[in-house]
Amino acid sequence: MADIICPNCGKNTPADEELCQYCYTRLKPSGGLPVGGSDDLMGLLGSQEEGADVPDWLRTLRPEDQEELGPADQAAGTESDSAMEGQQDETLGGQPPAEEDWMSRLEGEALPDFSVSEAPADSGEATLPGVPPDELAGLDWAAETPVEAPGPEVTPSQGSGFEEALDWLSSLEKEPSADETGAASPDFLAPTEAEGGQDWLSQPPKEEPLGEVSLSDETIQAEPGAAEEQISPADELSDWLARLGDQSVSTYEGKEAGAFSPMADEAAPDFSVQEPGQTPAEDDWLSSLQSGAASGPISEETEASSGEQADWLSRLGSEGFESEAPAPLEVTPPAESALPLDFASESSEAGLQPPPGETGEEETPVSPFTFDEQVLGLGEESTPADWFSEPAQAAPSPAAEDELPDWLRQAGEGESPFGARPAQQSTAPDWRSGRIEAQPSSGEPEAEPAGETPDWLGQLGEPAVEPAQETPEWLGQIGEPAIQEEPTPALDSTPEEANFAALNLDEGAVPDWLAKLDINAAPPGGESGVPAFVLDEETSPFSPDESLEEAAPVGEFGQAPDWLNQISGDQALPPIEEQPAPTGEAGLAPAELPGWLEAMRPSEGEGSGAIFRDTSDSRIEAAGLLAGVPGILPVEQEVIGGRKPPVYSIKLHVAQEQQDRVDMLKELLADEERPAVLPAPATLTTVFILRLLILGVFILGAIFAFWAGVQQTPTPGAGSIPQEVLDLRMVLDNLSNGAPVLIAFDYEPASAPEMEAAAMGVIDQLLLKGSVIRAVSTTNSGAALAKRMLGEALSMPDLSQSPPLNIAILGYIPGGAAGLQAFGRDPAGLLPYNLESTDNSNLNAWAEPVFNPVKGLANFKLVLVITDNGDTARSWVEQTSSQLQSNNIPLLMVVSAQSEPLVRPYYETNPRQVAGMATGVMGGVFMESLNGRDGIARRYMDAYSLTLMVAVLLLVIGSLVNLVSGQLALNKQLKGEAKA
Amino acid sequence: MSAAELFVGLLGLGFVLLFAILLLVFTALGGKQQLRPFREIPAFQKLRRAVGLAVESGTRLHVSLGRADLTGPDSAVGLAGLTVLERATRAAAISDRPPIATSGEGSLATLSQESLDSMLRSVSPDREPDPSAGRLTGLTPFSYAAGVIPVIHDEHISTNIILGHFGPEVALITEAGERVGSLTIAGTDQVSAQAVIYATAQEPLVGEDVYASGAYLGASPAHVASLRVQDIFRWALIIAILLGALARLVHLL
Amino acid sequence: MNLVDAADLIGAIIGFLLTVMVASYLFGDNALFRLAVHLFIGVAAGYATMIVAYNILWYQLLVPLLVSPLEQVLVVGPPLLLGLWLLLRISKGTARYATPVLAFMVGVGAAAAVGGAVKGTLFPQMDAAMGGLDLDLFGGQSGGVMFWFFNGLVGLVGTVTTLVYFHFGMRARSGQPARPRPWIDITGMIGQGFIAVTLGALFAGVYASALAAFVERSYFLWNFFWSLVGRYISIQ
Amino acid sequence: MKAPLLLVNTAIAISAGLLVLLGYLFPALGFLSDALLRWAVILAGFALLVGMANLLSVHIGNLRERKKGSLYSLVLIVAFVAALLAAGISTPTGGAAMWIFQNIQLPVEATLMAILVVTLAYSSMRLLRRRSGILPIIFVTTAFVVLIGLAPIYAYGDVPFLSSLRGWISQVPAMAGARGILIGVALGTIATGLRVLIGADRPYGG
Repeated sequence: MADIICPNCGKNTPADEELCQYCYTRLKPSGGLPVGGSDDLMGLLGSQEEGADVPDWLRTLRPEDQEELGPADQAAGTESDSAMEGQQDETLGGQPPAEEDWMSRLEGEALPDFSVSEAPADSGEATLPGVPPDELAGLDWAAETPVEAPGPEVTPSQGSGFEEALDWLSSLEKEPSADETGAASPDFLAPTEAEGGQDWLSQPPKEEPLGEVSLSDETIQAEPGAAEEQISPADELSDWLARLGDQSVSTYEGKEAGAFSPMADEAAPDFSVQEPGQTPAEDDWLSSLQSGAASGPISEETEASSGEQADWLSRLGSEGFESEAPAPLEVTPPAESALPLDFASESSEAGLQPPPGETGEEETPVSPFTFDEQVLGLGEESTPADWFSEPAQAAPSPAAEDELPDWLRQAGEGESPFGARPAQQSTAPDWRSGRIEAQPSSGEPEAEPAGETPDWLGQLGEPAVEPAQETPEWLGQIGEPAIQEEPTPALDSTPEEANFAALNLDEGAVPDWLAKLDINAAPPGGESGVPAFVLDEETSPFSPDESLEEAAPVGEFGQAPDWLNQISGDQALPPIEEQPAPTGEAGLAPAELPGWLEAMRPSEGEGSGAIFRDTSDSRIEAAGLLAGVPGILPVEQEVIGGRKPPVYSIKLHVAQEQQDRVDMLKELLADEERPAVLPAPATLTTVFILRLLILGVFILGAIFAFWAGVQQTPTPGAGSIPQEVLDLRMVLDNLSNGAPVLIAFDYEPASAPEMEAAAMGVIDQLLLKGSVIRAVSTTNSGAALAKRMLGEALSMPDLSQSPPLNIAILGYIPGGAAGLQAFGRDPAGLLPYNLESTDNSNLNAWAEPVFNPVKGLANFKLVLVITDNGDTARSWVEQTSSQLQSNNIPLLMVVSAQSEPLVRPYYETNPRQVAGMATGVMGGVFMESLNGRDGIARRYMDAYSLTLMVAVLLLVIGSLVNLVSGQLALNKQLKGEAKA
Repeated sequence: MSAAELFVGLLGLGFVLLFAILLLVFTALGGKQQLRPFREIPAFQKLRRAVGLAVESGTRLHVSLGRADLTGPDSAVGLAGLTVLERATRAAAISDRPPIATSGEGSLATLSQESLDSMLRSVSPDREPDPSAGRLTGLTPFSYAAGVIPVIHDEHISTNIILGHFGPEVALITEAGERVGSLTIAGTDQVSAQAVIYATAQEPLVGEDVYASGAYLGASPAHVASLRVQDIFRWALIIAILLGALARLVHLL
Repeated sequence: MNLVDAADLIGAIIGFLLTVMVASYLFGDNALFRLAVHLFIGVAAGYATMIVAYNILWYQLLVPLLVSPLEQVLVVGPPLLLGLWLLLRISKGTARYATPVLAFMVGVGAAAAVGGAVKGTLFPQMDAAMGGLDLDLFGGQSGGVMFWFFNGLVGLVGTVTTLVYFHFGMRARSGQPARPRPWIDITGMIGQGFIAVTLGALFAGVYASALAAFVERSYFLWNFFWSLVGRYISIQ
Repeated sequence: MKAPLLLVNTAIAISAGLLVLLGYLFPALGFLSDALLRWAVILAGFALLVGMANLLSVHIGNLRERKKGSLYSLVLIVAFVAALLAAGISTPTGGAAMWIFQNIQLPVEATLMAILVVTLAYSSMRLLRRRSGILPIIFVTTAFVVLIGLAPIYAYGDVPFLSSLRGWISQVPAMAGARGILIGVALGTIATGLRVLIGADRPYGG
């Protein structure tokens, strides 16, 4: 006979003791319900089975189950499958017939599931790589047994005065068989019948899929403690499923795969029981799930988001079909079969992130467990601090106590069902306890106000004012049938009310995370649960409380008896020594903490969980549901202080000054919209007129000069000819006839008028001397400009009739100064050809006997640069002067007026780098006068000199006007500033 | 090679080597050099302000790089213009209208595209290179200037930075800038064009100031160092000129 | 009227129209100006491209390879390959791979700039500045030797003060705003005066060049007008 | 990829630059730089083609996207092709090329230069309003003196004093200032060039 573990001090106490020998915590509720043997239960079940309110499909369930066994057995074969079979054998071994009767149904029901779930071959491997399935099963039970052991002892000692609980209990007990579940429905889920009594019945299948996963994964988490908590998620599964179906929090699934197992496990048999009749009822339970997903009982919301549920379910269905689902298990089994695949792979990766493909809707039903798992099993197993830190904060107590989860403490009170909960929880193999959980969870969708909190929790909110009366809905129903009416307002209550209820509840019994779920629950809508989940991920330590609240009624009354004892009797005895494991440090502080899990750990005091904790109060609740639970605060305080968001007055008090500023701002904004006055046009007009005037004056001057005719201005006398022009002329005079001359036409077409006027006299002289001309240019247009100027020069008198001269246009010297230097080194190599060539005879520009390509620039007797650019002139000087001077070759320049000051220094140097130069139009006039031949320069000179005078007058007048007006404006400005 | 050529060559080599060594030394001392103040050049002060204003107002900066031939002696001023383009692009890259560069020479246009692309990529790597951001508007001086005029009129230009090798045609660009009411900051290496810029641009850069753009816009310690070295050599040259003139005078007296 | 005369007449008409269209820019940016300018840009670019094709691609690369491939392949091959490599800049995707060629061009250009500045500008200009007072260089210019000496002195002062003006450094005293040394400031102001004179003289030169172009264009328009009148009268 | 490429580019720029610089300073070492200079000259021509491709791509893009002023882009492209064909068929100095040059390019460029007469006159007149101080006055006065001395007075003839004054200004003070500016520009040029030759400036990217 196993001892009872004191939930408060965690020590063993003989089962017959009512108080803990060490801490005197009440272990048994006085007048506990004798849930002694399975006979009683079976009797109850039997009596219930005759209930008239059993749905027809439930009546037909049993034979179907029997039939299902066949195919299920055939389907067995995979590891997980055989593991389950082994488990069944062990479970059923030595069961009394009556018990075997319904238990066999459970097992039988499980088979089809596994026949489906075997589809993923890796599920077994994932469970525990390299371990035979039988061992796996053995391991499962070994892990659970220690806590299962006390089960039988506890069950007789159920809460006092629970005659009414009988039918509730019976409903729980009946639940294993679907028809009994049906019988139970009117009992404490009466309120939900408004939405169809069968809806919740159809929920167990919802949990079914997870059952597939459970077995394999449960083997991984060989910690009963985990199994206990996993019960709680199962409770809320139905509504979380829906929410997480929308919000695929894939990141957690990998991490929590291992811990889902118990959850999933529990549902397996149940599903198969209801499957046949369930298949048509899919939509119903989905819609009921939806109501949970809609975070409120409001029917519109339920309808609103029901579509989504149907979607992911249909997808699941389709996938399920792919995975060899047996015929009888039509829609849902496939969904199940899809899940083990995911979980198996996840668990095999020890929580590695599953591939994206697994995070889709097909995993939606799993997602909630993902959440639960993170919160519970896994958190407990690998990161004890995670969920133990919370109780520790709530009640600074001895280490052993700290490590004790809340539910253990509360169970330790032995109050009503809770006294037995620890044993109960643990004794119940996850898949069974979860299976039974389906019942309260089935009520959730209708009763849960905020889509997170089960209705019975929501209703706890009201009585919560008095901790002693804090009783979950189902307890209230047990207590007095009148309370059964309570859910109704809860159903109709707005989410706010629901939250409030949850808040109250949270004070005493409801775990913080639950309250947070409520608080964070968005307004009714499909995703309302999302923030809540996010929140809870942060505060995983609280989830054990959740498991406590929800799993308690379920696991305890549902599963404790009979067949569990068989298990404990058969196999679980040896591991009894491991009993401390769930509560002891040994089991709670595993050193090997995966990195990904470490990352999940909420930092101390982090997350909103801290908000809902009050560490200031360390008193322990003396009575009631939470008896023995430390840190319980009066509801009102918490509600006002911690939960309810502060209410601000929406009435805005505006001071007169503020009002004035607002008015000013309004005026400014209004001004912004008014079109601004544009002063620009006036200015533009002035500019336009001024430009027009200037242009008109110049045009008139030029026209007048042209009209008056040339020679109006006397040609400058010889005495006024500048020295540089005289030097230039002297160099030309010294040039021998027919001498090779290099001419650079380095000006832009824009300067052609000036440069042609300036250089025509020089070119004329060169042509008259019959020079051998080679024309180059450092500008693209140079060749054309050379052609143009030489053509005009050749059209002058005395040249047009002369024999064709030796003129070659070599073209363009690219590369600026570098090109000039290269040309200076090897002109024949850089520009070897004549652009003017008509045939091969004159293609080579250096074929003349006067040229020796090797000599480079020394081939020429004169270099003339015609340029409008000071830099180009400088480049020519810099790049060629050394060669030219060393060969006594004169460099002449014809430059524009703008570049004269820049070229003059080269003329002024000693020795002169530039032998002579002519500048601009007047330079051309001087040359023409020296040549005695009028040309373009002389033609332009009159207009040029007249427009120059016009320009000077405009410059003087305009400058004076602007100077005076500028000064006046400046004075005005200064005066204005002085006044200011 | 004559003795005079060798002497001039050695003198030039020594000058260049000394300049380079000092440049390296002052560049190495970059941090300290940054602290020392420089003569105020209003054009650069306005330029810094204009870049920020252009980003805020969602208008463009236009950098006109001129028509310097990269392989010629005027390439230096082209490189100075590229430095300004780089600084302006870095500052205005976050704007939805990044700067636009126009040039009148093929190799310079190519470099301006490279500079723009690399700058914009450094700010937003996924940005596609935009060939029209660094465009060649013409191949002759006046066709280049004429091609810039529509850019100034059509591209929402708020500031024109005209920095490169220009001739008198620069007057067409500054005139266009004034017509659209944008700020025109101009500088070139051609003295005759500097005269035009002085008369037509709002903020002219005269002579050597053009080459100081990098230092004044905080391009790199090397730019600051080069100003220091220029100052050192400036005084060395002044002393050399005065002593040389005196020597020639005394020699004759 | 023969073909040449017709071509000349058409050319003259086009030149007249283009002159008027471009001149219209004085009254503001307009479509006629833009049309003429874009036509001009296209023509100039096309002509320049063909010049480059003739002088570089054809005469300096292809013709040598065609005439004497074996001798020229080593001379012309590398620049041809570099040139083709540079053409990668044309495509957005391959533009970055042409940067080595750009680096080569920039390096050569920088060297040309440094070498040209040292040997072509710095030394000659310094020599000219030093020679301002060299009485040996007096060649009997008008004004006599004193005036010549005065000019040399002015030139020397102008050159030096202009150089001083461009001094960038300033004196920084702790707690006081940085300011140039007073004597540098004053010298620099004198230099600014010389710079203003230089720029004024150069501006006048540019203006004279523009004026020459204006006169030429006016003369063209004047002749075109009277040639049309003459043709009209002759037709009558 | 980027860093090594930048390193290679810098090495190329520095080595090529140093060789050319040595050839500049010592004509006897010209053989070092001649080949590189010729390559650079040819590459400058290829760069012009690259720039041309950019010019065309911008305007073709305008046409494709039907941007404002795409008609002008069309005109530009047609003119480009016409000039290219004309100069290609009849050499750059052939009849067709010269006809286009003389009747389109030269008139437009000359007119653009001519309108500077008005633009510069307007700007110089406003200079004294836009800028305060003595320098603008010196600038305008110098321009006035030089202009009036550039040519004889219409219908009157040469005024020796004015031409002499203009000659003196442009030969003495203007040349002195120009010399100072040129030396300063040379210093700036050397600094800029050396920044490239020591690898401090890398405008070629990589």
